[in-house]
Amino acid sequence: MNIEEIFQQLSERFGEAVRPGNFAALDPWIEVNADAIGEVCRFLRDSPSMRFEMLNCITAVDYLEVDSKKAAKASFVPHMELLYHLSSISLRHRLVIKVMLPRWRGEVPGQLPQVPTVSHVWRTAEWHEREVYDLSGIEFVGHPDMRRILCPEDWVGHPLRKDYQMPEEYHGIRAR
Amino acid sequence: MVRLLSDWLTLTPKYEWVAYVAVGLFQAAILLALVMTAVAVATWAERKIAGRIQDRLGPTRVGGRFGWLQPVADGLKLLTKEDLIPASADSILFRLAPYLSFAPVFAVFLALPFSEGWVAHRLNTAAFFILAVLGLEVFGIILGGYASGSKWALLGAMREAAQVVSYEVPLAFSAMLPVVLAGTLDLVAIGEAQKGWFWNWFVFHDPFTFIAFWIYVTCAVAGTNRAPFDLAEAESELVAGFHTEYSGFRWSVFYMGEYAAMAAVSGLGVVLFLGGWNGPIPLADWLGLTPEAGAIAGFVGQLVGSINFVLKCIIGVVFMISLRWTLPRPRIDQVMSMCWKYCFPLVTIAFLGATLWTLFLPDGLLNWGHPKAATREASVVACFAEGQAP
Amino acid sequence: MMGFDAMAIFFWLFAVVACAGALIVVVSRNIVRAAVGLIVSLFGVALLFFLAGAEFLGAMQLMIYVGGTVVLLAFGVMLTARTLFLRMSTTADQWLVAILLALPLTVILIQAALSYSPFHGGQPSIERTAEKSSATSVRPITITELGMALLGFRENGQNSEAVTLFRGNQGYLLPFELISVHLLVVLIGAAYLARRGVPKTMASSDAASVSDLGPGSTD
Amino acid sequence: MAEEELQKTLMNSIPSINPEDISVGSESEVRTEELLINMGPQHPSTHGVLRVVLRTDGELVLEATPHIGYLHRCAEKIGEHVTPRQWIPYTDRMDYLAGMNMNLGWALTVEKLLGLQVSEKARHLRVLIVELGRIASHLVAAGTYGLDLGSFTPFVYCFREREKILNLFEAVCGARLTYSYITIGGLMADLPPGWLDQCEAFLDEFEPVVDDLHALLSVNHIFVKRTAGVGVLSPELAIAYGCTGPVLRGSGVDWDLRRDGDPFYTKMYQDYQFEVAVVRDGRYPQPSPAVPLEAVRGDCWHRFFVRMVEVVQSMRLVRQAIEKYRRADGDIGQPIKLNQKLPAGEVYLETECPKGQMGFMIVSLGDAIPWRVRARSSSFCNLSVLPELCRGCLVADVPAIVGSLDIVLGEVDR
Repeated sequence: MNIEEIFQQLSERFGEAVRPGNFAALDPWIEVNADAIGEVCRFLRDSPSMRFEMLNCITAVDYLEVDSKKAAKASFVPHMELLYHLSSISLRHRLVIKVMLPRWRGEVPGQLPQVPTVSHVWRTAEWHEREVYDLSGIEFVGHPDMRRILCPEDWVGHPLRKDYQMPEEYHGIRAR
Repeated sequence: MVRLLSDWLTLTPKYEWVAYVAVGLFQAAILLALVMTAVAVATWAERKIAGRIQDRLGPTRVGGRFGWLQPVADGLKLLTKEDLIPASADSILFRLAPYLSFAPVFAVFLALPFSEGWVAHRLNTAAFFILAVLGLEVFGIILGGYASGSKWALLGAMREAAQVVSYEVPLAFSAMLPVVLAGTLDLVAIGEAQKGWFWNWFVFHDPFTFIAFWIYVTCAVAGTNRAPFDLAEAESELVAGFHTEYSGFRWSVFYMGEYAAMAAVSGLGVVLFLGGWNGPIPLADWLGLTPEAGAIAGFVGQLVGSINFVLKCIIGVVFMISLRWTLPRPRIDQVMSMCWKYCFPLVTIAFLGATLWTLFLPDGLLNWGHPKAATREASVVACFAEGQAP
Repeated sequence: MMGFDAMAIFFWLFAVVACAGALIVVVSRNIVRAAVGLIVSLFGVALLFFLAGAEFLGAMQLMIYVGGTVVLLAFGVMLTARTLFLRMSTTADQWLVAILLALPLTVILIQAALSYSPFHGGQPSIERTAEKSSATSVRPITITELGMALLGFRENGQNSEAVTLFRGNQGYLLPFELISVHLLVVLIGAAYLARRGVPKTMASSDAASVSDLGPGSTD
Repeated sequence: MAEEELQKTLMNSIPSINPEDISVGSESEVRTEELLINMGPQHPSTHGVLRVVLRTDGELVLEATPHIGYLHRCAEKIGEHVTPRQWIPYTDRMDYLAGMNMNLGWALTVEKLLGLQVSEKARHLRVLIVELGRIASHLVAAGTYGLDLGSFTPFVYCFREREKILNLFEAVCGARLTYSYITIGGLMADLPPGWLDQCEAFLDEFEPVVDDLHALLSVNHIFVKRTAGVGVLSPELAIAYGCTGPVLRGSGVDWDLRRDGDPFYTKMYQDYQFEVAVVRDGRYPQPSPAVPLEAVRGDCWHRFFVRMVEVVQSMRLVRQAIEKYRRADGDIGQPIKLNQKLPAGEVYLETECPKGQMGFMIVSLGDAIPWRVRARSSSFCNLSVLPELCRGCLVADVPAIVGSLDIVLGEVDR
């Protein structure tokens, strides 16, 4: 099943929620709307022709050019991308899904963007989503226990964001 | 011994107790020295054997050739190490526990015969006394686990209690088989009954005692908490089990207790099953070293016997040490179910078999050597004969 | 006669140990210390048995009473697993009742002890055969005698001249069997009471390997 | 204020035992209820700084919740400020027991982005080094697993053999733990003369030791009783939790990236013969003892045994690699320049590391420093299945289960 057939089946079923990403890239990917990610993933796992049983990895990429000089000619508008790498063991094929997210919900700095969770589809998503929330600051609606996983419980800020400032000190330990 | 001393001191009967006390103290001193050297040699042997099993050398440079001064070095280190008591500990019991676990094991050597004449106190109920005293060792360990106030030690103490108390039962039961064969609890008499060639040993007496011997070995290893049954100090789960909070000298007393228990249990096993001081070949009889042939010959005969006994104990201890470094540790519920579902039923069957065996085949299958049954009846008749004399 | 007699010294020594242990049991407010006290006092009694030449009885006391109390101590420790130093203090009225009960008993015991003949120069009646039990040691009763007595062969009476063995009375076999059956019933009852349902939360397939968690929880 | 509040949250999860709270106990409420045991982060059998909070009822574990993050070193944040070749040392500090495999993963990812193809000689040398690294990592896993279950001797045997491999690595790249040997575009240096004979000598000596380990552990009755039927992981659950490598193959899923992975990666193992270590109708690839009866598919024993079988397969691969390396001509090629410009694009590549599938991703917008670097750790997912396996087991089983998952905290926390 190559990428075109998969996209063809998906667009039949979900219509506008699924958009062709870039099929010529080294890792061809499909773009999906943020709110439709739950149903698309369930379909991808359960449909007999796809059978994507394993979610390899969820990654968040923050597109924001921080220093002003290069900000002008940056080739992108500031936003965040969420990549889902799926693979199927029974049918031995792979797929990449992207979800485009605003950097802040409703452009209000401090309001984390929200995405429905896929932890009910693949149990591994529980920890991966917690890590993305912890490091990149994306909230997953419906996640069983949305807590930080790597940083301490009371850490402030999300380190992997481009505009992240390292705090001065943490519990009396000088950080800078 | 007491007769000699009191005559030499020309004591009036009323002051005879001075001789008794002196002899008692002298024997206790010898035993303490013996146990301490046994423990020291055992720790050294443990390191060397572990080294050999793991394809390395073990201590070599400590004090000369084969690192034989290693136990002294350990002792000094433990003596000079800081001896701290945790804040949440129950200090009186914390201090008491190690000695409560070492004392019973030391008391076992009181009744353990090294050779026919060489026994500290020839108790008529020696076997039973030793089993009773061995049971006390767990008291010190439970107390140690409880008194150190930490969760880990508590769990270790509980595991220890469950395991040792339940393994005491098959241990005692399997120890009863030789008693049935010899007809008496007196270890010296049991040893006497196994005189002569190695086929006179009780372990080869009948198939049931053979099974009982191997059950005795398993329960002995489990009873003294040696690997592979050392769940109380299972470092992978409970950090260090009941002696997590102990350090310095107190820890070494626990350590000595464990090694002394190992020696005591293998000693008892040797006397009960492997003929005690009667070697595989009756050397002493050949060389005429029996007490009738004069005091010196008698003394040398006893010496040869006790050397024989000590050699067998060493074999037992080496067996236990090599067990530790080869086998992984079973889980607590497997250990418990093994005791109640395998050891105990097996040993009851063996006990039944052995008693029936002595009933139907009193003189043993092939009537080897001197008949067994006669010795049993003789001891009963003799005892009552004494009773009759006014 | 009451000269510097070793037996007396050891007797008083072991008696003090036994009484001190009993006192600890009563006074102490910590379960575990009480249990330790109980063990010490029973140990003292065992020493007294050894002193009196009853080796079998002493070993029996050590194994059954002291060993049993060690298990009791284990349970006491388990009970206090939650809060380590549980205080079971006895209130004032309990003390009163205890003293009221204990006082007459002690009076009777002391009176009986003092009226024992040897203390007034009488001849100790346990002297069976002179040459064996001397001032410092009493000839221990051997196991064989106890075993035969169990089956009915025993010397009848203490200081009779001719010791005849007669099969007449049936010895102690019957009471021995009765007691063992009784203990069996007690054991089964205890096992039944101690039966604790294995928590049903373990839905995982290896529940079987956990269910044989020793004799305690055979649900 | 955050201070006390933090203290309260941490402490109320673990009831502290202080002697002052002397409560006059009445018999009724003094019963043994759950005990909260804190295993780690300093604990002899958690393979690094992992804290597992066990809610137990006596010996029975009701709930095990792992807490990670103690070894988090923000490798991904640093990846956004250094060029790919400068990030190589960070990769071999992730799974520090198999540094070579980590380096290879990252090197292949960037080479896929650059569309670079290494020479035949370099390809065979990479297979040779990576499979030796797998043997070394599995030896650590087997040795520490024996230690977790109480037998000390296998640990010493395994580490004696591992030392020989480390000596070989030291001869090749000068380091024993942090190699940074396999880089983008090839390898740092070629083999020193005489190395191949030493490697063959090692393989011949190592053959009998594997049988000793089988005798000491795999078929040892007590070891089987401790591991068979313990921590059973069904294939569906394993895939749902994203477990990979020996943990997945232990549950009977026939999936190995060296054969079924991304074409760019499987090209490396093109003409190599090896079998995937998975149980097929009750039997493993042959030179291995029989499976004991009590062993259930997906339990600790199978996970351990898969690693032992993989060691044998890796030895076959190393022998083939030596012979192919000798026949390959040409040289091993030059690594790329330190700050070579990267083409714009995104690449995610997973390689079969000893612990499982280690995925690396690079997003670049065209300049020398990548825009985003991501490392997907196999132990991270293997560890996430721990609560599922430990529910209802005994306290003594927890180290057995943690040991069978063979996790390395450097890789979990990155």
